[in-house]
Amino acid sequence: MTGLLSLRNVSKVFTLGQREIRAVDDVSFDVEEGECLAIVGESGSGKSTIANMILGIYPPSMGTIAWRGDVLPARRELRHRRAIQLVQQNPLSSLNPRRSVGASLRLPLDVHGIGDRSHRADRVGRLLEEVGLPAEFMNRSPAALSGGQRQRVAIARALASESDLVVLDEPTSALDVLVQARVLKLLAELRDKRGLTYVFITHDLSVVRNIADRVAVFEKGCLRELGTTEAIFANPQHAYTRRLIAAVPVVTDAEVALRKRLMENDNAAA
Amino acid sequence: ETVLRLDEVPVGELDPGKATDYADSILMFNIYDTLVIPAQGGPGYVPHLAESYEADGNDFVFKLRQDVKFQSGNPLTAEDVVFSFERIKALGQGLSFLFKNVDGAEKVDDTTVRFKLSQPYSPFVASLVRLPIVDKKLVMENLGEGDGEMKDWGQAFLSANGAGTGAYKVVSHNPQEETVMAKNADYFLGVADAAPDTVRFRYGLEAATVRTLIAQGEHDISSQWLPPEVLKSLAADGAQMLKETGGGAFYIKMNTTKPPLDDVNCRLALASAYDYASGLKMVAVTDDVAQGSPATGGVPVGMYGAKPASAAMNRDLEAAKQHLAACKYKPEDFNLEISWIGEVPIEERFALLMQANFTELGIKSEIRKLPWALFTEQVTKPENTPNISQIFANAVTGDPDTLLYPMYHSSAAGTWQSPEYLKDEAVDAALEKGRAETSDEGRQAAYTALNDRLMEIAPSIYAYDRQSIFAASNRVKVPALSDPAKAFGLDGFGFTFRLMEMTGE
Amino acid sequence: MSAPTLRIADLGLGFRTWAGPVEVLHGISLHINKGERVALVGESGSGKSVTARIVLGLLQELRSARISGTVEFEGRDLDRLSARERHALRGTRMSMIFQDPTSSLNPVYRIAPQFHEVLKRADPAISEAAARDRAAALLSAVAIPEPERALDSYSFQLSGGMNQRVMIAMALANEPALLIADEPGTALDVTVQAQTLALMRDMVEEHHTSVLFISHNLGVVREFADRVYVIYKGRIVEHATAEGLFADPRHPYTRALLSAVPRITGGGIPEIEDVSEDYYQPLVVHEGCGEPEGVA
Amino acid sequence: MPPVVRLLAKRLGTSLIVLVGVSMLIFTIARVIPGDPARIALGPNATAEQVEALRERLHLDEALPIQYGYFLRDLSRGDLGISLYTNRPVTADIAQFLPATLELIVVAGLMMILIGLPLGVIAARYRGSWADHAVRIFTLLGVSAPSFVWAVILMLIFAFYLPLFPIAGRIADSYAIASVTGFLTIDTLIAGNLAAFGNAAWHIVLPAFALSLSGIGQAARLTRSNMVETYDKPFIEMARSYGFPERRIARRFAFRPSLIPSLTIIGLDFAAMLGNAFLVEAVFAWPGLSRYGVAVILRKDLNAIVGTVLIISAMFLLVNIIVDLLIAFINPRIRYSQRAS
Amino acid sequence: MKRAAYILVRNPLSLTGVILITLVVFGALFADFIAPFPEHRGAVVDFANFNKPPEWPYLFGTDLVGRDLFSRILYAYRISLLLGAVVLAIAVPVGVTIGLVAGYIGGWTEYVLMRITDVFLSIPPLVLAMSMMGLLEPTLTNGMLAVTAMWWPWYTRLVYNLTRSEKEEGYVLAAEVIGASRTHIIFREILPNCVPSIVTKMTLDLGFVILIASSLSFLGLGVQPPTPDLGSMVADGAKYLPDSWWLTVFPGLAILVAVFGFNLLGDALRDILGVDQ
Ligand SMILES: Nc1ncnc2c1ncn2[C@@H]1O[C@H](COP(=O)(O)OP(=O)(O)OP(=O)(O)O)[C@@H](O)[C@H]1O
Ligand SMILES: Nc1ncnc2c1ncn2[C@@H]1O[C@H](COP(=O)(O)OP(=O)(O)OP(=O)(O)O)[C@@H](O)[C@H]1O
Ligand SMILES: [Mg+2]
Ligand SMILES: [Mg+2]
Repeated sequence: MTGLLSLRNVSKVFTLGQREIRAVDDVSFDVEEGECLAIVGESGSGKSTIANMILGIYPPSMGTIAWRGDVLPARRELRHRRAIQLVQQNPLSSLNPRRSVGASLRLPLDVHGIGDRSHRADRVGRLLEEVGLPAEFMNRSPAALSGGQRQRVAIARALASESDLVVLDEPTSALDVLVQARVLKLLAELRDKRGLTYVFITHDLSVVRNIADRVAVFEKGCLRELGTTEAIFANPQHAYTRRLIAAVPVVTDAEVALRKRLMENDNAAA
Repeated sequence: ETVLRLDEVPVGELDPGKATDYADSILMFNIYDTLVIPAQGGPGYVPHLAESYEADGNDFVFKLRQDVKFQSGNPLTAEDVVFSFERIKALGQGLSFLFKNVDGAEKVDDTTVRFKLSQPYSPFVASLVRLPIVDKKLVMENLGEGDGEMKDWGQAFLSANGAGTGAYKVVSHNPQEETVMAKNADYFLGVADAAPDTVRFRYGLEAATVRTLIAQGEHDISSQWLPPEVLKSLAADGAQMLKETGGGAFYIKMNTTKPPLDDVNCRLALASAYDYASGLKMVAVTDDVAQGSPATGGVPVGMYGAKPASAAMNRDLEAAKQHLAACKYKPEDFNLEISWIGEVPIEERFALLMQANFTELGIKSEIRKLPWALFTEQVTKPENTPNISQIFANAVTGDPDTLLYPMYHSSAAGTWQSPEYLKDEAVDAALEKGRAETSDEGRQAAYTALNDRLMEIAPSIYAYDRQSIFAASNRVKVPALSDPAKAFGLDGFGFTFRLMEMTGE
Repeated sequence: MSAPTLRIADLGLGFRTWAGPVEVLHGISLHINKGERVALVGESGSGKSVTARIVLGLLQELRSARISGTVEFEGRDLDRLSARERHALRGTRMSMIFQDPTSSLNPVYRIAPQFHEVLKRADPAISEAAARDRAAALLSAVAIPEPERALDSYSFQLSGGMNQRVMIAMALANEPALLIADEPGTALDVTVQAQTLALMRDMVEEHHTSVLFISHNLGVVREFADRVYVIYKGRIVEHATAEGLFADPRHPYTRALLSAVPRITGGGIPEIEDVSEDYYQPLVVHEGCGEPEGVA
Repeated sequence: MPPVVRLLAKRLGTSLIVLVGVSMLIFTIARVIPGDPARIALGPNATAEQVEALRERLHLDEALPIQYGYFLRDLSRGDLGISLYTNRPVTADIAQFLPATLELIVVAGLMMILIGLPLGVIAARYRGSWADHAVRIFTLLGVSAPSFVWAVILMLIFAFYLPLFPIAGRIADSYAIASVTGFLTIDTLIAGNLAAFGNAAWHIVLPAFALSLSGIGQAARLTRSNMVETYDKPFIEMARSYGFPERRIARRFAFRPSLIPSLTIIGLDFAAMLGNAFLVEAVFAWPGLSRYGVAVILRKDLNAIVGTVLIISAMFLLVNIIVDLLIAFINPRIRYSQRAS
Repeated sequence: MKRAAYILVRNPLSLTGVILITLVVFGALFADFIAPFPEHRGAVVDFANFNKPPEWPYLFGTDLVGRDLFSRILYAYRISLLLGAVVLAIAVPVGVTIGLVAGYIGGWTEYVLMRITDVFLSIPPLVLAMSMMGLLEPTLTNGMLAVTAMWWPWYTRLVYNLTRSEKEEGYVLAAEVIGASRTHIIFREILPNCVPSIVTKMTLDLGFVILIASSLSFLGLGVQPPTPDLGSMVADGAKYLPDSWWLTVFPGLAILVAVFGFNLLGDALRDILGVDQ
């Protein structure tokens, strides 16, 4: 059975003058309907690049990406657009500086004809409240928001389209823990309620641990390991995975203990 | 070394077969010579390259001087004269129309030439001031590409080089920028020392530029096209005003084929309503210098058939109203189209003056600016020709025929000079008589009759007789343009450089 | 005792907007001693970044901002310094790591010249080549794999984490007395985060740099900071040593924060109210943590 | 082949196509402009037969495509025909007048860049201060009168009341410089005559300044308004927080990202001056192509119109290509765009 | 609306702009009541008082046929502002749209649109206007058409280059990802970010358009005497500098006041249009 979304031998090569950068190198994996697949990996390992290819922002250099069994065309159709949504990593530039927050949020509603016209403003207000922002923020310009507030707007926007798959590129790293908790909860709820599927890109393994079903670990553009969250945290196969987990900053002693255990394993393996 | 600097509108045409404009005329009169030249201080023509000439039936026979050499060193012979004539006829451009009635030129011997005319044509001698004599040998050595025996008739060569006998030689020539000329030391009449050594003849200077240049002592003689206000301020700064009188007039032409001006009463009404005095005031420079003098009729003062200067035209609103009452059109029923030539800004003011004057009669009008090119196009069809057009016309040879025939003869209708489309037998007859008559009295009578008829049927408003005013620095003396006793009766001839004196100031 | 590197007393900030005035900071006070690492944690939008901007003197120029209170740097009141003197401090005595590194780097210049510019603040005569070498060394220190390539890239050609590391390297380059780090770890993967924190710690210890560490990642705070201020909606609500705070969080808001941290041991996302009247309770100051008396 | 060269080659190729389009269009337009070219050329007194003969010689009685065929045939021999206005080959006229105009507008273009852009930078940097207002008034003055009015005013001020600059022409009459390239500044250098070079350069200043005033104004205003936007960007805040000198921030960090509109307009202005400089050329008695172009249009000198317009178009396309490349250079994101179009 | 009022009131310069423009428009609308010599807009000549320097009752002096310049300038505002407004109202939307579409869509669309623009741009305006004259009646409307025809490509080029740069911004990606239509992205996302440049150019162009009227009327297109227009007044007066300076200076200042006002207003407009509600 093929998944909701499947990547087959996908590579992406950037040319930088004479040099070539292989940002993603022959990656294949499936995303199953309804799951939350976390993508973790070091910085520069190609996570955002994969996200951008899934969204069709640029085409893969090699390989194919299929949606429900059909290969996605380079120019996405509107149904694909609605089906797959993105929260970008850089929250500042993803909001149009010359449009109010409300206008940006309303866009997906208008595009996909969600809700009836007269109630869309209310809907926008509710979306803001869902991500923990006051509804009045819809009149603000993005420049007058803090980093975390912008990120929440971006999340609200991705959720607004009621899509099937949401690619979240570092959605909560700019949020404080309370809001993060709230947003994560919201994401989990929506997943249950609407049967959403997430591709969740993050470094925060604590978050991964608590919301992901499966984890894909990337290093230098390659997929190193893919397994259920339980398996990855209980028994990481790849040394790099172990190193990742071992480096997580923690707040409780129980966590310190877990970290220690993994570190010992790693030293033993080495 | 003395340098004379002056300007004119572009372009400077150096080819004698194509020269027409004022700028071209100045070039021709200095670089080339003609068989006759206008007499100084009075009417008529005197032999120049010719020693003498006489009429022989319709024909004219010219005896050439033998001491004349071209600037190239070649001697002047009858062949050169014949060549010059044939060339202008063959090219068929420029002022070649003046020689329409001339069937051919014939070398009788080395120093004698016979021009054969098809009919009696008294303005012929006058026309010869427009036949520059070209150095045949030099031209033949420099023929460019072209079909036939004469190839290009030396057009390529003559458009950039001089080939005349004149007192000045071409040093360099750029038709849009400047022609530089230098004194010809071997000129057959000699050139006075006081005459400028070098002449820089520039094209297309703006009024403000000329004003500044003269004030800074970097320019000597302006063109005649400066607006009166600019001349006024130059005069106030101490510049001298040179003056060239006669030979032309400012005509306001009425389209006689279209209502309402196809009714002579309407035309007369307008002619009486026009405010002649204000018009003259507009072109006044100082108390005693103006770009125009009162007109007395269809023929400028000083020409055959002209009325005396005392008989100036005047506004008469009462008469205008009477004429209008007699007109078959009601003033409220029409809207006159008054055109003016975009390139000649002062015409706008005349358009406004007319508009204001005609409004007093209850006549509505509308002003249209027309670029020259468009104007020449529109006048080719009577229905496109504006009701009223404004024209500065002059006699290119100094003979009234070259002024009046192209304006009023019915065969000449539909050019820029004849937007009246006048078809009047009496006028035609008088014009033809004027050409054919050889005696002064005969011509005088013919043109007097013409003038009377023109006053009667008023195809035009005779706004004023034109005088050209040139602002000049005090470094130069131009007797021909400042002393009536030394003036020539031909436009542009005052710019004969050899007769000018640089004062060295 | 010498004056603290940074002392903020009763700092207030409001913005005038077309919709009316907005109060952002309601008189906060904090200080950082020499060589000390102080964290400022709090809700997103609580006023952390603006505080940093005020310290650097960036908000003062904004016409719509109204600022009250005192900011002292090394005992000198910033308000009393001339613009030129304030300017001289930036990039040399104090520097900042920005929260959104990708938009904080100029998109039309490669990294190398931007780095050169930074290094020139300390050494105006530094040559391009020397600057490049030094930049490459600093970039390797923050674990950028191919420093040469990074130097020749534009910010949009680097990943988010790489840009952040570039910013960190820039901030540390001139060995400032005060480093303001606005969420320096957010875009970094944990291994690099650990590495850079270690690097920052080394630097700070070696040069006695004071750090104002802005973060909401309590794990990082715990591992890095000596002292912590918790800020909620423009008010400081708790002030404690790092140890004291994690062992004994006293303010309801701090407690909520701590319990909201997802645990690597699992257990799901806890259920916590994110707005509550309790969070407005007055400031709690732990023993031994107080603001020094004003000596301006 | 480096990508820039390839891009350039491609753009030049397509420009050729545009040029063919322009040639057809202008060929038609030239015949639509009112007035009978033969009549105008022959002067007011020509007879109907003369006019007819000339029309025939110019193939004016043939169908338009056939006329265009003649034109192409001649063009392939490098022959643009004879100007009816100056009676010289059009190519000779262009060769003579083009360098003068180019020289003038290159200097004017440089002035737009060297004066307009810095003024914009100053205005943006000192936004709201007296300097900003002074720049605003200066730049708006530039658009409140046409360039030739400024030409007259400048001439009166700097050549008449304060005789600092020469009034007219390209060089003082006393210098005789052999024409090699047609560019006097270059020819004087070739001749090794520094005094003449100085004199020629001195002659360019006022007309070029008059011509560039409107461009300076536009460049300055556009630079200012875009820099004001850029000043709000985070990377400027970053530069400030690092204490980069304000002057450097203005000149480098905020300036370059704001350059696109001003550069576009300067490019367009530069090319447009070829056609629009005529009145300024007239005031300063500058024997340039623009003046020639207008004269031939007014006289409906078919060959010369087509020739001049083609040259102007070619120059224009060239400048546009350069601007496009420059913009891609200034904004690397355009250059390195990964996006499929 | 509230925001607009707030921005206007807070910035004294914007307010100055509003006041200047109000004065100009007021002067134009009520010229009949303000002008000391309302009849001087038309067919009047007064050779007793021609070419007079400013002196009572001729505030700005008289022209070469004796008409009061002050009165004529008031009336000239009517036609000049109309001309400016109409030309910009057509040229700007057309040019901007083409530039946006070409810059955003790229590919063949870009190729074709930009080459057409090139053709229009590379034909000198005078030639274009002359050919218009050959084909059309020389009325004011057609004159405006001619100016519009030579004006739009400038906006196209300007916006095209801006768009090429803007489309690389994250917010454009965001909108694409949402599935927003091209129309939306072009007009609602990218366009607002080009507004500063467009508005700035427009406020400057007002002056240029007013002035271009003079070259049009030189060709016989457009405004015909005795109807006053500022461009022709400035241009025609230049011949008489420096002696009859008032002929050029006052109409020039009149243009300056209008352009200055619009420019100040434009800056405010930019802030007002800043954020799309
Ligand atoms: N220019 C401005 N105009 C109006 N309000 C502003 C402006 N800049 C910031 N604010 C408001 O000030 C508050 C504090 O912003 P700040 O950037 O300091 O938050 P923060 O604590 O850094 O949050 P985060 O962790 O999300 O970055 C926010 O509510 C923000 O909306
Ligand atoms: N437009 C581009 N041009 C050239 N190289 C690029 C471009 N975008 C990304 N890269 C390179 O591709 C690699 C992967 O980048 P990517 O943004 O996918 O990393 P990432 O895994 O998202 O990292 P981070 O967690 O830091 O965001 C990096 O080496 C980066 O420099
Ligand atoms: Mg990334
Ligand atoms: Mg922040």
